[in-house]
Amino acid sequence: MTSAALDPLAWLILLPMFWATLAFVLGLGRGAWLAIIGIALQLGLALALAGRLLAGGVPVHPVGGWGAPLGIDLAVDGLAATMLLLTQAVALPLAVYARSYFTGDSSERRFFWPLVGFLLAAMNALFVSADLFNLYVTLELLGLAAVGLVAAGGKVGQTAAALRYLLSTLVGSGAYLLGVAMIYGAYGSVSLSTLAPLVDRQAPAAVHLAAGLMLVGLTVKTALFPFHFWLPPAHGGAPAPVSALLSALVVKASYYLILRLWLGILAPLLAPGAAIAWLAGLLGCGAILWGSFKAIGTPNLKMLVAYSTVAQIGYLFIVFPLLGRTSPGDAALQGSVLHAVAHALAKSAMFTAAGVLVKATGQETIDGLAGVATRLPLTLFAFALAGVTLMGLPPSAGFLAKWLLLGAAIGQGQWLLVAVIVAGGLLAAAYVFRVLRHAFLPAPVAVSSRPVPRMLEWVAFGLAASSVLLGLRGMEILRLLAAGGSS
Amino acid sequence: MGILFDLLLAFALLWSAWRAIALTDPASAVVQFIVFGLLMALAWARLRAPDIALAEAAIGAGLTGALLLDGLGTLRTGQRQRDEQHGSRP
Amino acid sequence: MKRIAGAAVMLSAGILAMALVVSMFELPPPAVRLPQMVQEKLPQSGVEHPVTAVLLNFRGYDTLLEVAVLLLALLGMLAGERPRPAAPDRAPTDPVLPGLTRFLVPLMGLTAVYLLWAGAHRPGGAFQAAAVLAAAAVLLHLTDLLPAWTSLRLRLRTGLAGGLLVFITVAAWLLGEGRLLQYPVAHAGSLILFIEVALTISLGLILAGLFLFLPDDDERRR
Amino acid sequence: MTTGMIFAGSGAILFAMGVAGVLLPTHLLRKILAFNIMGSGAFLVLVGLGQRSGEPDPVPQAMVLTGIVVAVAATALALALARRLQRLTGRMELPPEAERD
Repeated sequence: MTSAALDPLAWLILLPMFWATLAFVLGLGRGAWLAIIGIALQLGLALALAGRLLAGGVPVHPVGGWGAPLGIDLAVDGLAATMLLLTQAVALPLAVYARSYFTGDSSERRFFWPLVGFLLAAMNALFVSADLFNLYVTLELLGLAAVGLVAAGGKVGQTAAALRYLLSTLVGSGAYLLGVAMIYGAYGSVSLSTLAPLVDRQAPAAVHLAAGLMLVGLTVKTALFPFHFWLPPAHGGAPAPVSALLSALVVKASYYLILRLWLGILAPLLAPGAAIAWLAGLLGCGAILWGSFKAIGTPNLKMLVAYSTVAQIGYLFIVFPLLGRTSPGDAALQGSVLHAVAHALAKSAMFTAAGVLVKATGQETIDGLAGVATRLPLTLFAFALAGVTLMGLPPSAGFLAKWLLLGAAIGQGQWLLVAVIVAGGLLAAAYVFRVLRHAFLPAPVAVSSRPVPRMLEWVAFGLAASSVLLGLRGMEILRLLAAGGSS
Repeated sequence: MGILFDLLLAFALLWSAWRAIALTDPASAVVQFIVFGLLMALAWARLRAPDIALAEAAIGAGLTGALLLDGLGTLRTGQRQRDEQHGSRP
Repeated sequence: MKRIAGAAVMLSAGILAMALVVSMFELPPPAVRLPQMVQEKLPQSGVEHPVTAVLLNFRGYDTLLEVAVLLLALLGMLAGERPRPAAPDRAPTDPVLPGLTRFLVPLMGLTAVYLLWAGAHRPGGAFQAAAVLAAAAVLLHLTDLLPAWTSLRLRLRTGLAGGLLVFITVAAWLLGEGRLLQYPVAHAGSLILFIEVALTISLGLILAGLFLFLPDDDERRR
Repeated sequence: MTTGMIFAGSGAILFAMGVAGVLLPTHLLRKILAFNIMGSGAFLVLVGLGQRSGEPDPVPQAMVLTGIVVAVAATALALALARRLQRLTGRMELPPEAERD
């Protein structure tokens, strides 16, 4: 039992909670180094867990030693391990970035570190939880942490965005909770492992309703079009490190849960090509077109990046009509998870780069970018590299993801989806080039540029470069994804 | 007998909730909501859940109600301030 | 347009309610019977009251996260709030209320202690006790005996976070012995009580803080 | 018809009313109220449906206790934000969707 003391599964949750609480006790604005060391350790834990999984282990941790259904189980499969690894790997550079980004006694900084710690704890807890009600608590923890980060600016726009975000996320988790309540009523348990053999195609209507409520609630939290209305002001209005965390990771958490339920306990309820799968797919198409359209039109740099997130979330949902048979090797599933990974890296790179540009020019508009190409070439290069991933050009991870998705769509003869996937790439090119074009315009004469810490530029570049280079290591991610079963 | 009481209580719950949501005046809505909270505590007692009844009375109706009333106070002062500003304009 | 949207929302809500109610009445009895399992394992849980056993032992992990949620709400509230100068001490306005409060507050303190102790055997526990403590603090504040909190001193921060820190530390320590939050049967009762005491203080402070940290628009109110 | 089923049914109706209440009115205080009613509805379903045979079930009861605390936390945060908005804009309403373009 001594090995349990070091079980990475439990520590991935305890550690961020611990340093978050400690950072709060240390004082306002303190705890940056604590956080960076903590996240670095978490990255090590996530790697250890992935290693254990690849070695053939099936890590399960019965909390309290009771075991399901009386107790709560934590469990990890390939999908969870991939998300855990992604979360820590993106959070670490963002923490380094944030340390240099917040200067002085800005109000955003005062509770930044505790809020980030709880945010990461919530996500890690969500990825490994195998209990529907416990998942509800993690969802609320995640939602409140994210709202707190958005609200921290204290200005009118941020407060309104935070409130809109809060109300949407609460309605979403409320619907999820009602679904959980109906499931408990139907089967007498909320444990995923206990429920899995009980749910079958002849399930009573209440279970179908519960499934619908849970999926709709999570879709609201993932900001799928047309529930995306809360996302752009919240992500676009927050400080750059917060925007990056929210866009890269937080929306993926509720998406992960949709995928987990869809492939797991709800799978028997969903016939291949079910109407609800097509609804999700069509909304995904809508998201790609609408989000890109808005991104091409907005005058504000960070709003452009936020609308791009609305569009990219669409790709995550295109997968549902293609998920016919849920084998771990399913190309559509691989494509969507790889897209989630690629987007997380690219979007955090874009927001961090945008943060540098806004800080340097003192302007939030795209028109204000003129002359940036000569003054901040590294940052602009980072933005362009991240754009390469979003467009899906080789050799980026985005390319590999789109390739897999396209392959699945063509293989099943879904030409509408093929068309939208291709169009989405072209539209992404349109909004990325819009930024680049303005950046290459000659600078106005009386322009004052503020110095920006080099660290900020390097983090943005590092994230962007890894989003492109990851394409070369895509197979390893897919191997991890397939480890330990798919659901 | 018990069932009849339950049905009456359920009806009262729905009615107070409806009023709390439908009343346009925030102050009366908040009062209705506190009534709703107390009825909820009763419902929990009927469901043989005394722990929740205690928590609902203390946290649900009590604390939330007090927070809402406090929010109402802010609302009032805000409105008064706005009225005064409008009034003082020549 | 707004009217149509409103009608659509009402209609969908009505349909949802109908569908939910109808489907509920068609449910067969559940396949899993957790109450029996709770009864079976109750002697090993360290407490005699089943709800407390579920809350702090069988599903104690939920409670750990929930304490974090509460602290987080306070953080979210404080983040973005501009620091404000300390409010000047006000003279009590009403002579009756403070007198009553002075009498009530110790009584509420006793009630909290009772609720905390009772939780092991019968309804009650840390959350209810904390709520009573918080109510006492709010009462003190409303009667001007306790000023609003203007600054987050180290002592206050420790008090607010202490419950969670104790909970996490116990969880981590127990991990060394077996599983996350796996109480050894012999010490389960005392460990749970220890956590509950720490939680009562911190949760009381946090719940009170949801009030006492509110930006002071009192001067405008009077 | 058991006590559990009566309140589970009421809970479902309360939930639907609450959702409509969050989506429809513009005043934030009323939205927050409606959210609480929505949550109470879900809690009633959780316990009522779980206890439809008449036996008390401590597991959903404990879950609801957790849920109530979470709901209070969310309410407090929402109210604090609503008050901040009131202080900054003078009204306790969300400004019309400010898509800044």
